[in-house]
Amino acid sequence: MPLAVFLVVAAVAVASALGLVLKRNPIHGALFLIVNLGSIAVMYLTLHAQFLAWAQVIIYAGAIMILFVFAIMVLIPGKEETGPDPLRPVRLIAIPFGALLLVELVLMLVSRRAAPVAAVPAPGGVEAIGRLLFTDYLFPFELTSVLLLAAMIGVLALAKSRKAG
Amino acid sequence: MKLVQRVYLREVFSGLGLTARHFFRNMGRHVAHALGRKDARGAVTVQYPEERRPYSPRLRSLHRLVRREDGSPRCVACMMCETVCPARCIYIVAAEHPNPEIEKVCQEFTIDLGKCVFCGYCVEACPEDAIRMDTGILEFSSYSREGMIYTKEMLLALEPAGLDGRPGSPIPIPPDRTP
Amino acid sequence: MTATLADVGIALGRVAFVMLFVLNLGGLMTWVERKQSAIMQDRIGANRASIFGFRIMGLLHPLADAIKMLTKEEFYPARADRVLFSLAPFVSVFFALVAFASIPFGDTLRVAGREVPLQALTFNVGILYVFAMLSLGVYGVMMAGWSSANNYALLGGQRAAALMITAEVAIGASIVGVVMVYGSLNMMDIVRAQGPLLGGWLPKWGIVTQPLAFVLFLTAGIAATKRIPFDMPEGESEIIGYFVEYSGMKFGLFVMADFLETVVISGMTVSLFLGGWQIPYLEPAGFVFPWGATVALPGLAVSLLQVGAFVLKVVVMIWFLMLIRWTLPRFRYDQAMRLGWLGLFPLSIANIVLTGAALLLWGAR
Amino acid sequence: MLPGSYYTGLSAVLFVIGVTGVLVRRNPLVIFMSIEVMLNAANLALVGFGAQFGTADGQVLVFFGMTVAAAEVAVGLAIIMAIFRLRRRLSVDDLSAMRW
Repeated sequence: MPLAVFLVVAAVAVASALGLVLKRNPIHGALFLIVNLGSIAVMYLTLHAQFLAWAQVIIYAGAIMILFVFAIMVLIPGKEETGPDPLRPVRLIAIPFGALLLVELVLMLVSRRAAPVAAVPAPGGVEAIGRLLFTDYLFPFELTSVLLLAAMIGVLALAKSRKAG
Repeated sequence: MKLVQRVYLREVFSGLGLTARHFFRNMGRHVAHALGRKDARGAVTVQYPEERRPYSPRLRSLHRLVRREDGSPRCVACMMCETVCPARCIYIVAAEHPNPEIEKVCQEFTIDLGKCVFCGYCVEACPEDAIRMDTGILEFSSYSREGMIYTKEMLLALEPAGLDGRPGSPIPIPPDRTP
Repeated sequence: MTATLADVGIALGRVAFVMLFVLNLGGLMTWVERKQSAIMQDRIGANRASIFGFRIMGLLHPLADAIKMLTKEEFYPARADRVLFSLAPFVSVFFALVAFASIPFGDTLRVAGREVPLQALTFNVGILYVFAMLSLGVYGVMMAGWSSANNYALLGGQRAAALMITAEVAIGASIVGVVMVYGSLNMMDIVRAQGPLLGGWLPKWGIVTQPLAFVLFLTAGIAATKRIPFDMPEGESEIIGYFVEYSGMKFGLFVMADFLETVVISGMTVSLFLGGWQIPYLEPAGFVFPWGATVALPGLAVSLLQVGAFVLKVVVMIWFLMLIRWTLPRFRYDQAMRLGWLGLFPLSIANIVLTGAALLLWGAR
Repeated sequence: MLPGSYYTGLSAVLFVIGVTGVLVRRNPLVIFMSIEVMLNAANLALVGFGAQFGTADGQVLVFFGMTVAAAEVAVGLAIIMAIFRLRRRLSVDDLSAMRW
């Protein structure tokens, strides 16, 4: 049963990621990406990381992807990629290299013996994460807040400079 | 703006208070009405087909042709109304009147209400007081243009409205509107 | 995992209750909206639809509307993205429907040695679930706006996206205070923690412990439902909004989704701030009044009372939301953005800080 | 629960798809979204490892990853918007010059 769930969700995840890469229309790509993010949230659920799963949906699907779709709606691109591509041969090299990377990663995974599953499932509750966040990872946590602040100021600066110019 | 105005919350609450007051007052009246107090009205609107406002006596409604004592139309086919009609919706065919005192009579008197603009000029123009717009009938409609054409016989059959503006005769229903 | 037939039945029953509750309330709201607005405005409201002359206060109008919408022509604009165009209303309705699943409508029911949580889905992080589903609903709106191949629809979609982010940030930040006070993300635990009475008479509901958060949450919640005063995505008088090109039942589904979201928001408000299914003085064994009187009740009766209380509170909340909807004028787009980012958001952050300080001071929990 | 290598395998596949997307596509928005796929693949691997070892550390790292992603998207989209306003086109091939 867990295997079947995994396989189905994994298939959805891979298919939607491929859809993002292959579809010309960026809005279709964005919607495929949402499906992909959702399937990864389901993966978190199967790993008993409940908090993370819903945080994934709220942050990624609820905020980040809305920003993306909003940006696509404002910019309305889509014509750019329909024309002839002068760099097409160069771009297509990416595919064999991608395949190579995949083989490499799979080899690396196979060469290591599959680690046994831990006897105790990882705690997925808010409490466990919160405790770690405010003890072992306090410094990175504070750094993240600085990062967010910096990002905020950066975005404001980017948005403002247009108006002045 | 002052801070109180900018916060806007006070105005929100006063607005909510007003609408809530109306809600509860009207709700109480509706309940009282349902419980048998028929004079309690929760609404100021008129429930049109069942209830009607009394019409003004000056209301211009469906035309009628005024009759003489013997029932024949007063119309002498002088064509004044047909001439004055801005919409040109009146069609009269004149004929000799048997009485030599009277010059003519209308053989046909047709009004195409699909064209009529209800200006009332025909009533003003008529020297014989033969056409009036005092039937109080407003609900005439049809699924076809032919249904909007009212003939002399239909117009003669109409009665003036009562004192309260109620129609004195039934609405002439064109044949294509039978339910 | 030995699921007996009874377990499956109970699970189905819980889901069915929530589904029917939300759907019926959402359907009834089309009627409530007409009637309540009419009564508020000294009118009678829709009362013409009849079967064999029975009008029953216009209650047949939702039915008539449904029949009308189902028999209307399905229209697709030229150049529309057909797949997204058909998918959009279903996305909208789906997420609005499932969002109610983790809102508890009664305490755990103990019958015949079983413990039945009166909640469709018992998530440990239920608040996050409702919140996530609520935020996903906007994709239906954005898909509709994009796929209609209409500039006004696109504008509506953009506005919906901007409004949703604004509302969501404020909702999330205002919930944090409640979570801090009651110390859980589980909706059931939060409602349970609202049971005790402060000083023997004041129920420890969220509205008492977190009054600021209540106002902020309600404002942001109304914004999340895209209804007046935050209906810029629709804005009948300026842009017709994201569903300009829709007709028939697809259009009806968008309206339905709005109503369902209103039900969800009122359910959430009731659970977080108005004590959910709690009735003052009602304990699992029956009423226990502070002056010593007790009324013993069987478990089933207590549960029924609780469900009744929950339904009543939700209905009152919906009434209140309707009152707001029919009282306030629409915000301009920039006004709504300003309210969200410069009003609600900083205030909810301040609320978090204040709550933290208060918890530290009084060492609650 | 399934062995963690299942999750890392899926994560590897997704990561490669993301890399290919970044390299093949011309629209900066789509490239950006492919980067999101890569980030998520890494996150999934982290949670998978965390499950293998029975700790929540992986989840905490993912939490940081999400925060970084949010910041990155905000800045990145602002940059794309600025570029679009300047050039009225959206193709990374136009952006080969480091300054103009």
